[in-house]
Amino acid sequence: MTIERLKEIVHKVLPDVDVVIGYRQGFDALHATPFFITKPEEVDELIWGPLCVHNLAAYLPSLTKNKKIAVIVKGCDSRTVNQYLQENLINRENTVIIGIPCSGVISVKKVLKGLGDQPIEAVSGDGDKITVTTSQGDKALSLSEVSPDKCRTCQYPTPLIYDHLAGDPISPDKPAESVYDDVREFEKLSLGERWHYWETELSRCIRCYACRNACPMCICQDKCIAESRDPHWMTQRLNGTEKLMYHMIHALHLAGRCVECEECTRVCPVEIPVAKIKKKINMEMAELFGYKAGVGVEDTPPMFTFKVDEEKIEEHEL
Amino acid sequence: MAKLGYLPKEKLTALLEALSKEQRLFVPCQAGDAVLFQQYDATKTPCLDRPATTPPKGIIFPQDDTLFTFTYHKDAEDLKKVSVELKENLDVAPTIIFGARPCDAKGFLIYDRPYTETDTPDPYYKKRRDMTAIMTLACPAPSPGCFCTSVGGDPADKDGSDVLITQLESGYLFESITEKGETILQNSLFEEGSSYQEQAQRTHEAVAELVRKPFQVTEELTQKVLSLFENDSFWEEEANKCISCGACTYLCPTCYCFNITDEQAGSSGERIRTWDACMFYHFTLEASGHNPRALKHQRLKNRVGHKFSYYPQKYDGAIACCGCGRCVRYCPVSVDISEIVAHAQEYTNDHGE
Amino acid sequence: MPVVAGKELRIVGFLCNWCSYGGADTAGVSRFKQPTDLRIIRVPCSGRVDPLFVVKSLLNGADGVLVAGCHPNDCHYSEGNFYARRRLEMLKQFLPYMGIDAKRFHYTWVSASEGARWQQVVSDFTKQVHGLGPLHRKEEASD
Amino acid sequence: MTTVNNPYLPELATITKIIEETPNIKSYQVVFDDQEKMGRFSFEPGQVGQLSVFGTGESTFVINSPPTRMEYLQFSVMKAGEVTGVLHDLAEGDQVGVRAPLGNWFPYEEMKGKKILFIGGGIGLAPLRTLILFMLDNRDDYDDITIIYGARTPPDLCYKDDLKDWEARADVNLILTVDAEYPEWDKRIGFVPTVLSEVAPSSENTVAITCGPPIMIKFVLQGLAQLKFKDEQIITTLEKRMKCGIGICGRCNIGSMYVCKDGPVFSLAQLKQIPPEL
Repeated sequence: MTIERLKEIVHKVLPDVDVVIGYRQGFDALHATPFFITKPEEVDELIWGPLCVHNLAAYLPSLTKNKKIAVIVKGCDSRTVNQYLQENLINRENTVIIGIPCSGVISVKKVLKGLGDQPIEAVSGDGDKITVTTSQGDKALSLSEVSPDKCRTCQYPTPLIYDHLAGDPISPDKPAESVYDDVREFEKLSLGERWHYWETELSRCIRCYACRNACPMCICQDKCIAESRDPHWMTQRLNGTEKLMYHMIHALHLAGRCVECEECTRVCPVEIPVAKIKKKINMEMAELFGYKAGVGVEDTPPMFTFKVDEEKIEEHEL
Repeated sequence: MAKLGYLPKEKLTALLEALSKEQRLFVPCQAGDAVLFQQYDATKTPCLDRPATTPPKGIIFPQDDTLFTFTYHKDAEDLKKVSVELKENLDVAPTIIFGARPCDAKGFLIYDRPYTETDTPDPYYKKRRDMTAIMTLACPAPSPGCFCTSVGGDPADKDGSDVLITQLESGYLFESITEKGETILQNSLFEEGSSYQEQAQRTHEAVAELVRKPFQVTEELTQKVLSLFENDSFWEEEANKCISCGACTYLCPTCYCFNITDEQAGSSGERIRTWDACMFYHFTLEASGHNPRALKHQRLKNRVGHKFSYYPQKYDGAIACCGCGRCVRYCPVSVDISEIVAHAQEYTNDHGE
Repeated sequence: MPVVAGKELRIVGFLCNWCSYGGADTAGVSRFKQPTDLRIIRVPCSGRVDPLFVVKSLLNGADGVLVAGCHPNDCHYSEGNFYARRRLEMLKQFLPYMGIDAKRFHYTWVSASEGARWQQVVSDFTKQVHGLGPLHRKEEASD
Repeated sequence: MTTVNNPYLPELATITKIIEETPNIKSYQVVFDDQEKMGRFSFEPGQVGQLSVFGTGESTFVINSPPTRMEYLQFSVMKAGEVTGVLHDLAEGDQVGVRAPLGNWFPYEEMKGKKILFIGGGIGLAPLRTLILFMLDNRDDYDDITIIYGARTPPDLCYKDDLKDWEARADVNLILTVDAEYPEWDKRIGFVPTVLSEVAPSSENTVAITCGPPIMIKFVLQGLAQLKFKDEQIITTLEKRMKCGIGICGRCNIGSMYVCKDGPVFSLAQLKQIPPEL
């Protein structure tokens, strides 16, 4: 059992670190929540399963400066750690990475949508199915039905970097060439349709900055130009222009850095597919520079470097 | 005497049509996978099954609002001489909010104390508030994370509403609570409703049973939260997973803090008021670089403290939380304010503070 | 400055100080005829051009944006334009995804001596943007 | 048409005089454009106002001219952020917006008949100035007046004309100090708290009013305690980031108290009642 193995590792690691970051049950049976473990007796509360959706690696930059942190990462989350190391944003000496091979998590939103947003009394998982109990009774949902988009094209079920691995490695079983199929599909729409799509989606934005603050790579959030008056990039207005501008800032600042954890989409309270914006740029990075963020520790993000002769960039004619 | 009206389900659209002709009508509508209060017209899809993702507070207290405009004029005689002209912006139209939940309506009561019941009432808020009627839908079921009964609310609470609507099997019972509400119920679409009152009452009681009750407001709560003010380790522990975004405050029906900024283009511009969030680092950042709430646990402490200690201290024990549960439900990392309050109570009980 | 109604569009040009601004100057000194839609912003290097400059221009009134810098290998700061090339190419491919025509944005290299080339670039780009017409931006979306 | 009593709408005013107090502090004398409103305007010593530069924003400053001299309102501005930076670029004759008076004031009625000890540092003399001038205009109401004022260097001392006046007056005891030796400086050298201990004024029947940088306040409060001042005898003013100025927007609160409305003037006894979040 992964959870037993995981608890064993945490017990072993805990004496040497200030905190172990894992998951525990949140306010209801459907919600897990990040769990900061400092005492051995707390380890029992640790949980692991398809409800453990958060990218816990995102806590590392602010903590590893002066504390020693152990963090539980899924395969997708592990790209965050690699990217931090590429950009020198964490202190590896102060970081213990507990990897968990993961066969997929759920989208809390999709589950709730399937259940008409009722409070969830119990959740039980069984292979590729979860059964959710509400005051109205039980409902079984297939995992594939309620999995977040990122799991559907997952290439890294096993963490790419770890100090301890809780469980046996899992091989990817999704075709690598279809990762960006949704982007290609979207690009079949006309320019006008795309503009209208984003205008509609982004019109719901309330500028709460959950997508920014949950983003592991948005590392300058306290100094974000979306709020700064000096420089004065944006107004505090809530109109379409400013909403689009904010999301363009977010996307462009992540060019070649987005590790595709899709936390931005997961946390958006008004259900904007925020990660879909970045995915296009990620596809470009793969096609233009053969680069995927957070895959190798020794890689250099493509916007941080150049080639004198770029193989894939051609002069544009007018 | 309250007026009771019954409306069969199939006549709901007709009612919304009728109401939207007389004034601006805001109804929770499906928008993508979210439910947002939108101005009603025939193209909208009303959604009453679940509480709106965002509260209706923006209808009375817009997320961005122009306080006044300013224009710089150059003197034709002396080009160096510039004068400025100000124009107040206070256009407000009569409005109905349809399908708010009781917690949403209560949010405005919490706004009212600092915004209208003071020696410097806020004219923008007050004018919109006066011109808005709130038709509240009693909750047909609780939502994930909500806890209204812990803070003195109820899924069928009438406080703050002009009309209370109860969803019944084949229709809705409308009950007027104020004069504004009575006027609305004069519409000829309504049938006599008194025979449905008992059925509505039973529904209310059944739903109230289902609401979780993570804590109980006591007289000492205010003092208990306050007594933890200097207990950094308590707040650090509560805040360690918080990511300091503004989702909780922007989705909160009672969070009323704001920012004022000037936005200018060319020779004219506007002074605007926008929602702001005490969870943001820059919120209290001073020009000198000093920040009295530089750390996220200090900010979370302020948010919880404001609702459960500072506000009640100022306003006769009233709690500035309506228990709608949005901050819990939509928090990216499931920070649960009700759990924090419960912890604060436990902690002070255990440590005798 | 007001746009000449029906005749002009708003095109913003970010020109590097060392090459393209010089190129535009050469074109001016040589009295080469150019369209008047372009508003030039001089930047120290094309590497200074944050792709967000382009985005902000397009979202706030520009119908087209032109970025010009030194030819590759000729950058005054050795490598600024190499970085610019990567960033601007990324942007060029990204804009249409958001519904903005990639033809509204062009980046190219013009040296200080290439007055004629500058004339060509400005004329062709202006023509291209005119072909698209004003950028349709629906303000105050659905609030 | 404007709503009567819209607390967010500034009064248009014109800068009639700019005084360069120190290398980075300027004082602005402003007069409302509406003369009738200027005639009706009144405030209490210690109250603040919001100065607007339209297009940039607002910032809070104490009205440091006294209510007994109403030809103009004076604000002193240290260049620090966005609004103060733009204010420093303005010239005499330029228009600004003023929202005033806001906040509470010094309890000058309760101070009648008492000895008054002012302790100020740097621009912290601004809120004290309004009260000092007010007291000098009502000189008979108060017993001895002592002013201890310091700055980093002599050029950093504010209100140099006032200082000259006060120095010349027999009914004011002015003690000036700077942090370190400076050419042609023949007065005291040393930090304000040190000078306070040297001067050692009696706490009997005395009210101490202090304002200055936080670190100075900290040691001044310790010094006053050693001189047996009780918390009720010590008054200070707080500064916070403010926006609305009427106790709503949530920026300047310390616990349930809003500095913009419930302050900025507090006795140390009051401050000890509120949570420490400065």
